[in-house]
Amino acid sequence: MILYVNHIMLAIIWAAVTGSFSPSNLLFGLVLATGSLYVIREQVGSLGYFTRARRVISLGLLFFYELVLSAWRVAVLVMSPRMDLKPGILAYPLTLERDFEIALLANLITLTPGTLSVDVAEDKSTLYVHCIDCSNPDATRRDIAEGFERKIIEAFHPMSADEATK
Amino acid sequence: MSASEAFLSFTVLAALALLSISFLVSVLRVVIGPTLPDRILALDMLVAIALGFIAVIGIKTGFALYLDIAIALGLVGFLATVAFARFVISRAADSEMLDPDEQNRVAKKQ
Amino acid sequence: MRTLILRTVAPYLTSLMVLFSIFVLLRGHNEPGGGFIGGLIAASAFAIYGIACGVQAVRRAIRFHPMAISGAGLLLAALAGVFSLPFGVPFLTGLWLDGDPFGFSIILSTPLFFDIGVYLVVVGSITSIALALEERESL
Amino acid sequence: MAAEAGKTVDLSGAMITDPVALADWLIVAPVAVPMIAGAILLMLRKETAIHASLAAIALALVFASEVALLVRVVSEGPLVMTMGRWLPPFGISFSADVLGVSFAAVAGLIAFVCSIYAARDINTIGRRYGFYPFLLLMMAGVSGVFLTGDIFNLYVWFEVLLISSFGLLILGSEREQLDGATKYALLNLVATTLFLIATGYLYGTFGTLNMADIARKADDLRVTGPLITLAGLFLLAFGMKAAAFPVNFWLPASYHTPRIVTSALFAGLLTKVGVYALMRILVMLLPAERDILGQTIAWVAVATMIFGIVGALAQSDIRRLLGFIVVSGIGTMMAGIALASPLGLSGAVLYAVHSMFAMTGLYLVAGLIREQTGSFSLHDASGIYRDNPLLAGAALLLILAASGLPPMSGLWPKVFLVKASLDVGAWWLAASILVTGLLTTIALGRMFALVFWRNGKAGIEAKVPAEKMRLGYVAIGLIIIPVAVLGFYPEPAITLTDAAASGLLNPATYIDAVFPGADR
Amino acid sequence: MIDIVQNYLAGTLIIIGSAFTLVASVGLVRLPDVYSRMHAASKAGTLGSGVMLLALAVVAEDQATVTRALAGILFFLLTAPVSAHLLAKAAYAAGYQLWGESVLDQMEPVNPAGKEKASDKSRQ
Amino acid sequence: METALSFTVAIFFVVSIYLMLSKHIIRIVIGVAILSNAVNLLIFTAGRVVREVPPIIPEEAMTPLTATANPLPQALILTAIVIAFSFFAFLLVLAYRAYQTLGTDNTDDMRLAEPKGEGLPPLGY
Amino acid sequence: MGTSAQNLTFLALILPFLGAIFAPALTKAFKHNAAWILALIPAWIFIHFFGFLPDVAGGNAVTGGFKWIPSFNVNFSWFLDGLSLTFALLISGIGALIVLYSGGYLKGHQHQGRFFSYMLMFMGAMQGLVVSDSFMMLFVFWELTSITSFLLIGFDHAREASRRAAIQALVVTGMGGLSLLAGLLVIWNITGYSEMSLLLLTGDSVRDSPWYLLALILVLGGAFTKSAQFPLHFWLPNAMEAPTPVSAYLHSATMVKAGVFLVMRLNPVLGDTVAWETILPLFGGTTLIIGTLLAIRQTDLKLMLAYTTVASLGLLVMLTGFGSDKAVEAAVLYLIAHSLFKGTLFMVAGLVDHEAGSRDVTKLGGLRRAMPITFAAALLAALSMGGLPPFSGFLAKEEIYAALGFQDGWTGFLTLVAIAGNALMLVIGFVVALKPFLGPKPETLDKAHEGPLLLWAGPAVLSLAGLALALFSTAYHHYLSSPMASAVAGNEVKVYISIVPHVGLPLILSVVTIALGVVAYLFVNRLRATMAAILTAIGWGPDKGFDQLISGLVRAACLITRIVHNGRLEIYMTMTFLVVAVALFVPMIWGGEMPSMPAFPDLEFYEWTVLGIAIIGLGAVVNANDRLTAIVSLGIQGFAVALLFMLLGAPDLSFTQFMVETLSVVILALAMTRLRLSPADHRPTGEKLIDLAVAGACGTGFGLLLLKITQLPFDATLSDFFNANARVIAHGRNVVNVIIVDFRGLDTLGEIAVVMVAGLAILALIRIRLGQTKTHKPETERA
Ligand code: NA
Ligand code: NA
Repeated sequence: MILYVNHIMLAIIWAAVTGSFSPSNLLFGLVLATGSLYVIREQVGSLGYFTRARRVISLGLLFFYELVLSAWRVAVLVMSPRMDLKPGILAYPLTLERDFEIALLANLITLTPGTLSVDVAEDKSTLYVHCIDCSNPDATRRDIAEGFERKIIEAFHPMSADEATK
Repeated sequence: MSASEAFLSFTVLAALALLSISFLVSVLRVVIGPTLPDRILALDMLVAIALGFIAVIGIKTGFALYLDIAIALGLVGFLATVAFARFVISRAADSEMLDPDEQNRVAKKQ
Repeated sequence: MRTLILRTVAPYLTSLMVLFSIFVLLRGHNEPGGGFIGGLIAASAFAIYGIACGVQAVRRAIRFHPMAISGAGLLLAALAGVFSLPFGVPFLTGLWLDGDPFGFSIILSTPLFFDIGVYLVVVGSITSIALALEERESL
Repeated sequence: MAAEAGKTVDLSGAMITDPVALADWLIVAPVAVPMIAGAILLMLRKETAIHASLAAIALALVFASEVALLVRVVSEGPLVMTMGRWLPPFGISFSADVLGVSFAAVAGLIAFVCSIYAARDINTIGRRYGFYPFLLLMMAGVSGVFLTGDIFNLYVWFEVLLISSFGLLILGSEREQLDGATKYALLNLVATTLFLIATGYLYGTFGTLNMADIARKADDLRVTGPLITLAGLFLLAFGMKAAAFPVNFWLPASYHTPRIVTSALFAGLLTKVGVYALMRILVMLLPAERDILGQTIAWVAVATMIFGIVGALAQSDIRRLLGFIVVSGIGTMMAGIALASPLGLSGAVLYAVHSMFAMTGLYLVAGLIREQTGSFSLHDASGIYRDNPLLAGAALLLILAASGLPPMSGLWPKVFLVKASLDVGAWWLAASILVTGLLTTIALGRMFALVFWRNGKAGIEAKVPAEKMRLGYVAIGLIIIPVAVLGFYPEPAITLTDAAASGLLNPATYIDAVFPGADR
Repeated sequence: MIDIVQNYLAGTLIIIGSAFTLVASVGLVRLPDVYSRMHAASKAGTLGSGVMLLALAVVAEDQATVTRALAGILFFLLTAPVSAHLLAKAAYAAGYQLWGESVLDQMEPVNPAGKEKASDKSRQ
Repeated sequence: METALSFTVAIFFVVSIYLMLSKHIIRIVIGVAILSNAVNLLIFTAGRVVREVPPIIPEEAMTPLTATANPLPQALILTAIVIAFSFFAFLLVLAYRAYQTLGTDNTDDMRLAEPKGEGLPPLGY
Repeated sequence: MGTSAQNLTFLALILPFLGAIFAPALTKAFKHNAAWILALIPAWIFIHFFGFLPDVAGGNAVTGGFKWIPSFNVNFSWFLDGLSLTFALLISGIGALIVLYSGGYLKGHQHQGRFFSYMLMFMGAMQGLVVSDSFMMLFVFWELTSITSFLLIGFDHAREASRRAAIQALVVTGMGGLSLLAGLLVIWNITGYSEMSLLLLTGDSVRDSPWYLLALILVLGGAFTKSAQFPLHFWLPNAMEAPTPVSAYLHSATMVKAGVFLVMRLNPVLGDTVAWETILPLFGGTTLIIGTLLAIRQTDLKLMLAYTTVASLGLLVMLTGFGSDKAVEAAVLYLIAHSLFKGTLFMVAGLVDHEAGSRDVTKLGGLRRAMPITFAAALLAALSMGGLPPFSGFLAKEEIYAALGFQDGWTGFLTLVAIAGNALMLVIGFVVALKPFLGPKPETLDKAHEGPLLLWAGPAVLSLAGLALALFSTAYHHYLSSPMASAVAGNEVKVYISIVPHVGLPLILSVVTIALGVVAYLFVNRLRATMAAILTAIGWGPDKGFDQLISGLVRAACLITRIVHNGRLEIYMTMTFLVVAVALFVPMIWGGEMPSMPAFPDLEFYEWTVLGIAIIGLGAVVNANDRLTAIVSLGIQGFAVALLFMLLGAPDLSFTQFMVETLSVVILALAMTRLRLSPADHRPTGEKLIDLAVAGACGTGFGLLLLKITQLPFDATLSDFFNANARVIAHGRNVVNVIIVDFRGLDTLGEIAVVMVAGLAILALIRIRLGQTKTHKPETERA
């Protein structure tokens, strides 16, 4: 099931890249996707389902918004005559457990304002984040927890039966 | 030439100018360092600028084919950074492997 | 390299890059690209995979020894040249089978197989180099 | 499958319309066969047991096709195949003339012999890490060099053989091998890069890469184009490949470091490729420029001969001694290029052929010396005349050949070159050739006395199984046959080298073969 | 009509993109340590090039180019944070210090890779 | 354009040769990498320069509609780049192995094949 | 000459070589008695040639042969006139006896078969040498005699003295051979003839040529080395290291006469000039005197004989160069006589050594009873050597004195030289022939007795032949000496001398010689002591000089080679690029191929930027203090080049360049990780400046040449063709790619072969570790 989804996705990407959604090209993309998935067959764990599409899109929108915002903030910061910086590294306790989710969170954090994932602890319990403004670490932690982390849980966490039917 | 085309060609030139400055500024960071990750980061930045440069040239010449180059550059630029990071980390495992001036830099806060 | 983030992202990136490399390979006859560049992209993909998930993972993933792939590539390219032998034309003469099987213009032809040979050689050799170096690193 | 899209298009302006006979594929076989065989061996890299025989079969095929090609070329004149069916100069032409095919055939035989010798000498690890693929690809490169009629393609084949030689050179990874390989690799890389640079300039000047095309355009461009400088660059690049003084450092630095069969192969194939290219480019394509550079080439020849043989006298290691003798032989060949008379060129080609056999043979002998005595050193190796007279006899014959003494192969080319020098009053060139011959006699005579005649530590038993020695003898015997034939009855060979020389000096037939019916 | 919109949009986008790129470069020079500089590069830089690729997609005349440009942006967004992370992790593991005026460093006590450096590093 | 490129090519050559003349094996290898670029630019320039028009035939035409950049030197350079890259990789690994085995990056100290202070060959017979 | 005779002569020329092949097997089967079979070969040859005597005596030359290397105008052809036929008979006749003698002398020797083989090969070579008509054939056989004598002298290879003597002979005669080759080629160039028979008809054209002196010196270089003329005589006494049959054959009768043969052969061509008649007597006379004086000093029988051989050769050269028919007659008579008596005496010396175990005259004596036949043969030979009647030596000496006379100061001087030489040779002859046999017999020699037939047959026959020739002088002169003298003189010469003494000056001189000789014989021990003292005082001779030359050569070679090939890559590189700079600038300036002054380039600002970045990147690479900065900077210039390609309409190149640069950087980073490299440039500033100058010169040169070429008009035929046909015929819109996979697909095939091999080579380099393969310890480290 999961591989099947991956197949489809890759085939669609193939069609997008080649710019032709003709059946034969999609079929060919499927063949190619088989090949490229075969290559990573060990690493592919379970990925979400189509039912999560809405949440994924929501996550995506949040992300683009944050990206633009962060770029703007950095721009302002850099261009200001006297940069007022209070950088530092804070430890963020993770509630996420799966690698995929942790990686996604870390990347999203990196792409957003003033934060940069430096490392994940060996035991996956902590994410170390470099903040360009570390004057209030707790606030930063809270922003992450209520922003990306929550959205990720919504989008990708194993759903209970009732959630799935929502 | 229509006004929109004139606008576009003006913005292309302006963008090329901005990118040229960006290039030089980033190259400056590569040259002055001072640390190894600084240089790697600057190289990474250069890749990003080159990507934009390619896009602008693509718009200027009207050849969309430059897009593929940009994509590939993005991908391999990533590879370069991965390799450099790999390099830095494995050198860290054996600090004696550091070049002497790098050792100074690592230890300068003592 | 022990990093969860890279290890998680790398397989997806790798498969995307392999896909992209094939795209570049097949399009080379009409747009920038071709076997060599495609091969380099694929090799880069395997290099990333190797750095992130270890050399053994790559070796298992591609099954054959990379140099064997490279040899197969050279063989394919050379045979694409020899293919013209029964047709009374010189070595490496391009022969085409017209058609549009995949909705975009790939034409089965000896130059295509030749280019695939190039691709395989480059993938095999460069991957072999990268893996050998990486393997040595992680000793 | 043969449904060709071009059917509606008129091909005659772009493509060759005459069908290609199967027999014409002989011209591709020397490149395609070893390449395919090399690729297959690489795919079967774990099946090391079959490597030796498969490689030997492939090389025998190569040699056979080269001999067949030679027969055809001698009877029918230069044979041309332009790849991809495109009209020359648009496609890459292989143009086989007597010069190229003769060289290729000799190279083929040498590679075959070395593959036989290697069957006993290269172990499983050497095979798995590609000895035979290297050998085969090197042969493909060498054949390509000798057959191609396109100058950029020539560069490509140079690189193929160069990288294969790198592989052979480092196989084993001994300490001094790495040092030798570093110098070899860097200096040779400089040489091929110079070749590439010169080719780039040449293209910028001529707008073409086909040699026949260049030959027929050279007259017009001589006025405006910087052809002398170009000729100088080619001279330098190929001189370096050929190991001419003062750019020959790479050879003595490396030839003694790899497996002996590799040294033998190198001695037979590598430098001669440079000599061939000098002939092809300077004599055939840029004759007027070669005339201007003639005096320079002659002095380079003299210096190469003398410094080469002086180097040989200074060595304790047999392999290094032989390496310097290879160098001095290059000087002798350069003398022929400097003279560029029919006799001089014929002598140079003959010398090249002789040197390919004789030096390969001597390196193989050196390998057996080591197996018999445990050493390559003139200080230590000894007692072979007593313990192994057969080997001593073989060595003596090869020593005679290398010294230019009768009745072996070295005599006639030397006589040709001395006579050709005297014909133009270049007595100093003649004297250098003769003095070099004498010094070679001294160097190799001393070696014979020390290593073969002298009895060292009494009764060193040959530790090598007789069966293993037998394969070595077979290889050396296969080398000695042509060496002796070239000495006793050189007439057929001289007919060939005369034809080769005249082909170089009168490229009209070559050009006509590439551009049939074209007006020069 | 479409052309005109395309041209104005693309022109604007490339100006925005190149401006962001310039800002990122300036940040690269002005910010005090490698970790801070990464913020500039991985955010403004990524956005800048992404926007310029988007501009290329805007002027493109065929759908294939558009989809490919978007795919390119996706690739870029996927890789940029990973490279920033790797570089930061590597720099930290190799012992390159935070800027002297940094206010916090909660990482080292629990990070095994940096352990050997911890002893000789003054902490904020 | 050709003039500027000739000038640039000259600088590339100067730098690469200067690096190759050093005794430091890594500098030499880097010099080799630059040399390849120098040569590629040289070939490119020798084939004369046309700006910004790639030799790609538009979808709707059978031959190029305008004057394009000269495709042949590009093809030659592509071949040359690939070859140069292969050699570069080999040299680099060779340098690496040489360093590992011989314990030095100074080519002056890499003298095993032709060692310093070699004795005379036997002077007797 | 009929076909069958032609075939038989050819057989005669190659039969010794065929015999050489079968000799080892025959010896294995029949032991030393194989000599009887093998001796049939030279015997048959002797008979074959003997049959030509009447014809040749009638003034005809026997010629024949066939084409060998027609492209080079070289034939395998022979020319038998009086000179070559006499030599051929001596070689085959004495050869047969020597083969028998060898059978006895090396009886039971482990490698007797090999010895026979070498002997026969030598015989064949010598035979070929004297009958050759074509220059090249002569030269080939000439060198073959050197090579076979090398093997024979070194036969006792375990001893260093043998090896040294063999090398010495090879080097000296080899040098001569090359000189001869050059001389013959010069003559060939002068006359256009490469055959003796034709050359002999055109002596004047050679003598009148400006190249005459060069040709003369080169030919004499060959002759004098082979015939051991002072100061190149030293190899011959050393060659006595060889077994005695070799000495008897090569170093008295045959090989050493090859030089004399050559001089005689070319006398009609090169002779009759001032140079000829000065150089030959000068060297010959000196050699005669020095040879005899050195002979006196020896106590070893063989060495004494060897030095007298040197002296005799000097005498022969002197006579040949004298320039009169009489002198030629004398030379011919002496040559034949010498071959017979010297061959005998060497064999005697060998016999004595073989039976008595010593060759030291001071330890020998009283063997006349034990070895009567040997003694008789020795006596006959000694008398002939002493020039006493009725022996052939007498005829020779009479003719010598008749030829020289006291016509003027020069001839008088030469006569005195001849008298002194002959007297001393008489002494030696007597010492060798009488001393071992007369007087009391030391106890150590009790076991000595006469050798077997195989051993004494040779000396007996030869010594008797010396007598017979003198007794039947008419036939001798008719068949041998007159034809030979005619051939040497180049005109009809008749020899009349018989054992009936001339009354007159020659007789008086003979008597003086004998008297002097007898007196000297009585004081031989004192003479020997005096010579020894003188030689010790001098302390140096060409023999020592040879060693010094060889070791000096080796030392000088080492010195030069250690400087030129010093093992330093940096020097190699600097040298190479220096040559590059020269190769660029010299033709460019000298050939007038400089570019004209270019206009200022017209570039857009962003093009400038890209070029600027490239150059900054380059600067950063050079300036980099640590390798990572260098690697990153390398990446910058690579990216700049890629951007440049993109701006110049080369997307494929740009694409590839980006990929390759990145991968280069990646591989660099991967490979460099574990290396601990010193960051600094190892060069001191001075060296940096030199390197910068070299690099600057090369770079400027490349740039200027490029500029020059871009200023020429460009021929775009190829690219036009590719553009026109890429899509129409080859179905590709990307012209560059179509070129790569179709138009020039072969390049790409080669290119991927490079990639594949590089991959494999790198794998081998990384994987194979020291000691994993069958290792061999580096030889080079021993010193
Ligand atoms: Na392509
Ligand atoms: Na230097």
